[in-house]
Amino acid sequence: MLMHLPVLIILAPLLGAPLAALMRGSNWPWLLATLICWFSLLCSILLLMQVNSQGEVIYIMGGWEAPWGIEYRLDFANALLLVLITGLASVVLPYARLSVEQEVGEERSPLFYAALLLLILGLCGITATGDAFNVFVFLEVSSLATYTLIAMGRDRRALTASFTYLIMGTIGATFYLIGVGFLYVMTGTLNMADLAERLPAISDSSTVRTAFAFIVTGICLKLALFPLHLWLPNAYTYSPSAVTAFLAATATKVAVYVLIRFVFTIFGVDFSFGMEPLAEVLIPLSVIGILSASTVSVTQPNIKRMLAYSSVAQIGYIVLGLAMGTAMGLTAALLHMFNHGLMKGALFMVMGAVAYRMGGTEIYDMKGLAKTMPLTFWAFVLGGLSLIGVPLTVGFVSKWHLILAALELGWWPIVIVILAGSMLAVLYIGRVIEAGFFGQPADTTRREAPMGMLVPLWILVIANIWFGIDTRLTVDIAVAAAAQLMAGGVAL
Amino acid sequence: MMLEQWIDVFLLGFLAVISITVLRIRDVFTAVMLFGIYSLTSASLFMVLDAADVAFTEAAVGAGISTILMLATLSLTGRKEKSLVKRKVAILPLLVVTVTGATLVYGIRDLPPFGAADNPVHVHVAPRYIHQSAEEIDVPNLVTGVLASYRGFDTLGEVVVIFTAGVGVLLLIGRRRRREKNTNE
Amino acid sequence: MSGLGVWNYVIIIFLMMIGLYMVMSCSSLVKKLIGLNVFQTSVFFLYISFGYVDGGAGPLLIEGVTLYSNPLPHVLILTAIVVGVATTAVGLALSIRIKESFGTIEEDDLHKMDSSI
Amino acid sequence: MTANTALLLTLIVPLLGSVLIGLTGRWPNLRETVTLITAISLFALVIRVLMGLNAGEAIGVELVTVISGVPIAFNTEPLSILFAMIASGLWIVTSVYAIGYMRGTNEINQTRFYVCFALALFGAMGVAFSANLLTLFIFYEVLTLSTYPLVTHKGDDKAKAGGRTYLAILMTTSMVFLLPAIIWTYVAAGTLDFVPGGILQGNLAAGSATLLLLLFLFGVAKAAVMPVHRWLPAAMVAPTPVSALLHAVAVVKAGVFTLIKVVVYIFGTDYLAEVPYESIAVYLAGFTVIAASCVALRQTNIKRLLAYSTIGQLGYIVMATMALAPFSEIGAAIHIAAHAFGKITLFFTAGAIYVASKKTEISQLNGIGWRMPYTMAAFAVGALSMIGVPPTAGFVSKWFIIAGAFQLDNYFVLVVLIISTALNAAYFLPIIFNAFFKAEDVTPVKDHGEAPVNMVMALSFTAMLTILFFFFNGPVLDLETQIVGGMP
Amino acid sequence: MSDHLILRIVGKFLIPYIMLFALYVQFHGDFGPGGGFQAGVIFASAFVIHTLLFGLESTLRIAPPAVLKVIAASGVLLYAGVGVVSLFAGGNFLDYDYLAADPIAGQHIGIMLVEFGVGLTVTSVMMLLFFTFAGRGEPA
Repeated sequence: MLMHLPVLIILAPLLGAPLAALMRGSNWPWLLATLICWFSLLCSILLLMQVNSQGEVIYIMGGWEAPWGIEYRLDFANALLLVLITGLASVVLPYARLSVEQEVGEERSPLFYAALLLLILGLCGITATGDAFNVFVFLEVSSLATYTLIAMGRDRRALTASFTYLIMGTIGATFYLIGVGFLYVMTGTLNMADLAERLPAISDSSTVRTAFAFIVTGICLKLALFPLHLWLPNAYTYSPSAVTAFLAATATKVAVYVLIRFVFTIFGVDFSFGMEPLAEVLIPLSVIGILSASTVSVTQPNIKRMLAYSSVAQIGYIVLGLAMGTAMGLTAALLHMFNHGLMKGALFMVMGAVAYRMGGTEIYDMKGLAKTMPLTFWAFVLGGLSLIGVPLTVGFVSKWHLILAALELGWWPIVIVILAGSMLAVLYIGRVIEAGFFGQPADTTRREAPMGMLVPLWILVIANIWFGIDTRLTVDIAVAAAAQLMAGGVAL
Repeated sequence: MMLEQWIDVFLLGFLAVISITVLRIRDVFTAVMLFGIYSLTSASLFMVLDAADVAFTEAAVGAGISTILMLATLSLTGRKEKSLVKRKVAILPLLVVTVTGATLVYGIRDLPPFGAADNPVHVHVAPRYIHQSAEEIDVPNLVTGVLASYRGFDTLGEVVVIFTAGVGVLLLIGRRRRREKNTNE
Repeated sequence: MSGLGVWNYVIIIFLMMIGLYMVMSCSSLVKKLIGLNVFQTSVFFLYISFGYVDGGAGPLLIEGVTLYSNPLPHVLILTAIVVGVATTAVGLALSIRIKESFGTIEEDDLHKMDSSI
Repeated sequence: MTANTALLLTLIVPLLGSVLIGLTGRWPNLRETVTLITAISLFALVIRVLMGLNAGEAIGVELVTVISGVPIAFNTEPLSILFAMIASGLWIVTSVYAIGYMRGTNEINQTRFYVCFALALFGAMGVAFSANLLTLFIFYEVLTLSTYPLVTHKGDDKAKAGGRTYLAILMTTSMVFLLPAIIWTYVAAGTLDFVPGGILQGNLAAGSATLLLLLFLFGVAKAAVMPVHRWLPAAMVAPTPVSALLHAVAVVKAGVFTLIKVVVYIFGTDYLAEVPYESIAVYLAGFTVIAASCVALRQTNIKRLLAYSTIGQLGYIVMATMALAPFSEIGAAIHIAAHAFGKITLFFTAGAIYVASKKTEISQLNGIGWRMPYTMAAFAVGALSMIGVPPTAGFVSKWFIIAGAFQLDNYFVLVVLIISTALNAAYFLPIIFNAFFKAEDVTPVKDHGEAPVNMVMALSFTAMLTILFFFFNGPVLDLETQIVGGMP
Repeated sequence: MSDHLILRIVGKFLIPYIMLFALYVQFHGDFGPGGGFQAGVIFASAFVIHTLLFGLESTLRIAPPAVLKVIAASGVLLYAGVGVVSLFAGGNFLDYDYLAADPIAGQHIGIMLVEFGVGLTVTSVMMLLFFTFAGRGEPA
């Protein structure tokens, strides 16, 4: 069975979703979904080990070897991402039970968990596949699930937020489809590795350039790069807590991964940065994104929305890293991809716990949290410190590498931007912490979040600290992945 | 056979006319109807381009399901798009569209000739489907062969997409009006 | 590339842009979705034209015929069409819900109600 | 127990202590006993490490690797052992004092206070024994964060505002200047270890070296070189024991300690001497000294006066460090100790006065000397040490700094010293004089005597130290001369 | 329009043939245009017509959503199941060669099954979609 690991990861949710949809009540579907996620996590960890020993794992679907069939091609980059996705799912699902009961209601739970599994399935599918069109199919699976899940939020604005995302997301996906079509017509293949082989010969044609432009734009819509981020804040603010936690931690990361895959593996560094003005376009955008989004989040009264804007800024960091086009920059981007998943997941889960007890996520609801919900509050503090990038947290590790990459290139202005960004983070996290620390709660009775939420929440918080201190796993893999990608992504 | 290409271009032109009408018309109900016609026309266009299965599907879906669903929706949401001050063209969308269109036109400059048999698409991957599927899976309808076997995994994804849509719609408007009323307002 | 082929592609692009423009400029959510469909359908044309072979037979194996049009784009577009209708369905369901909770599906009105779209 | 285990324990003990204190929070007596035991055992451990160092044991512990090639590692050398001894030793005294103070003024959240205090000591130990710049930076931040709840202890708006300034300045500087400086060093030298003679030699263009030095100088805001000194006065809202912690035990000391470390073990004095415009640092520090003294002169609140005096004293240390003469380096090191003793005495007395009489303004101190003779005597000793009059600790360090100035004929340093001494005298002596030889103008609301006995004990003890250090500074001297490789 | 007698009669007459045609499209997909997806849509359309003629309630009595849900899920499971079987038969996921002794036969079986799976899901989901949209209108 070990040779089938790549497909097992997606097979579990694939079989689980229909079953969950057919169940009754809220506990059984929840239990099923949770177990499935744990299984997938196990598989993806084993898979990461395999990749670690072999450098690359290839699995051909239906026994038709690529480019005629569809293959799964795992290297360090997407193996690591798979671990992140399944890992986050494995902590978010146990956490989800209570908040879903409260926010979605029992009778809709089975379908809700089915949708959640489909979302996970979609994300894993995008990450693992080595076929450009297959990416589109699973992109749509995950997107459809996402639209639905966002609309499950209790606030009616969740509906409009979801619709906006549906429109922008579909446009993005269609742009991607156009780009892939152009690549196909020029090469006759859809397989990524095959494309990577055939493109250099014809790279100097208007069609390929256009394809590049459309693919990058389409993906940037999905990953909410600065001017294209308009769908994100509302989507994250109004969707159910568990959904926000999972989406914020994984969805945009997957889009970033696809971008990395196309820029570095398929088109190659020489084309993307040499013949196309990728850096010239992405770096200014990400810089503006970092600064503007961080500034906006300082003034947000709703903490979920504040964190959403901070996500836009953090995406800016990641894109900045990959837009440097150096191994170190790419390493930083991959690192931050993973680390930001950890911290945002934790923070949004905290907000979920707050919403569960206080019924809202306004800064008003955070007042005196240190007294009313100490454990939750301290989780927020640690997560926040990680977001700021204080030493001994994952945030510090990624920031260190990002600055290192910038200094390597001697880009002092970029360094300043990065630091300014984290200063703004100090501001917007600081005010929340201050409110929780000194604010006077409406009623001071101590009502800590239930264990069912605290335990997963703290697992993630501890992960934030753990990977901030013992960085062997993350950094080494990121470095290896970056090396692979710079080498064109083919096996070492 | 130039004829096919003439028909192709003619149909496309017809589609263009329809789409502009759809864009300009205020009455959404009519717009939907026109869209149905649009789909049927595109189905015949696919037929002209030798894509029988696609034509079949487009007819069934575009003219069939999509239209019906849209009509069902209109029966709930009302048919009129209220005429607004912005009868005049919206600037930002126009800008975006122009830029995108220009890029695409630039993009098709280096496209391989339309319908030539020696295009890359016809020489690299496809030949195996055409010439060896007989031995390999022995299904006369190549599309079915590729769809269900060579790229069977894509089709699995397709089924999942449909299933997801079902789940989504049930979650959104599965009959549960009373409760939503008081949760929404 | 020259002749009718050019027109084929140019008109397809034109259709695309009409669709895109409809999505962005129309106020009614349903019309937005129609626009989305037009946009996607035109992409389908693009793919099918890629797979078209002048004088080739449709992808049905017939004795003695050697020149077929490329089946792969057809397969891809079959999938894409399904994806399209799935998206449309969810979008329509959403607009029904929006109508129920906001009382309108006009983007401008929604804007006025709460700046969330 | 080997010196290495002792070294590790110096980190574990305060951490463990803070946990225990938190757990025993419900029973104050137990809680404070735990605090004292922790403090004492910590001091003992530091002594053990010192013995190991003198015995020439190989001391060095390496934990996980955070950044490739830069592990979290600890070792020790004369300077760090001195800092560790001051911090841990004074923690004992401060705890004794704090118990009296906190009960005397019955403060809120006393448990949080002791927990954070222990954490701060954890940070201080980490800074002291860090074997490379990254480790130092990490614990530097730990120190900052753990002291924030202490500064904002009172929790009212004034405290919040003070805390904001405190955190804002320390965080910003450390992230915007110090962190890039460290990463830059890493890029240039490929390592961050503290190596005698420095690691930057020949790895950095001359111009950028100057920039780097300034980044460090302002990045380490804990050293309070103007204009990044604002946090120190702002932190005066804190209870007195906290001020003692900030000014004497850990925080500012950590600042100057870091600077000396950077100068001696990252740049290396020889290399730094070649760096163009290095003297800018000296001038900045000198300016800080004078300016701070002038500001102090106009203060009416005792604690604010002491705050600015601290800034001035830190200026001495930085200036001496940057002067790069062997003697001045030694002087800088010793002044850390000397100033610690003197300043903690002064803060203790200030606190004692507050607890006994609720007085905070200088003008109120007329004739108070006869009500609180021990306290004011101690105050006098501390003040004299600040000015640098024998027989006090301040004299010793100043002596070396001046000697250093002569070594290089650096008259700027000399002039600064003379002027500032005059200024110090100008703002300290009147207080002492009025306290003893002026009649109380207003009869105090309540007829008070000395502060609680354990506070008086604590402050007389530190005053004693201040004096004893003048006579028995031999061992410390021998230790610190090793920094510059033996007596020049 | 449910009171037009003629329409009803004609409709009643039509519906079976539509279904028959759907089945033809489903299983003739290997040889001519068509396959699970098209068949599913056509099959569903038969029910749509039925609804238009006889009203939603009566149609729901024939095809209750609960059942449709089960069918939809089973379609996906069937498709994935084929993959799993081939997995256990020693091949890769969805490798039909291993479904029978002879690869070609295996391919035929596999394609037949997955197409059927597609058909099931598409039919039931399409009907579900229509019913939910139509049902939304009527007071629940």
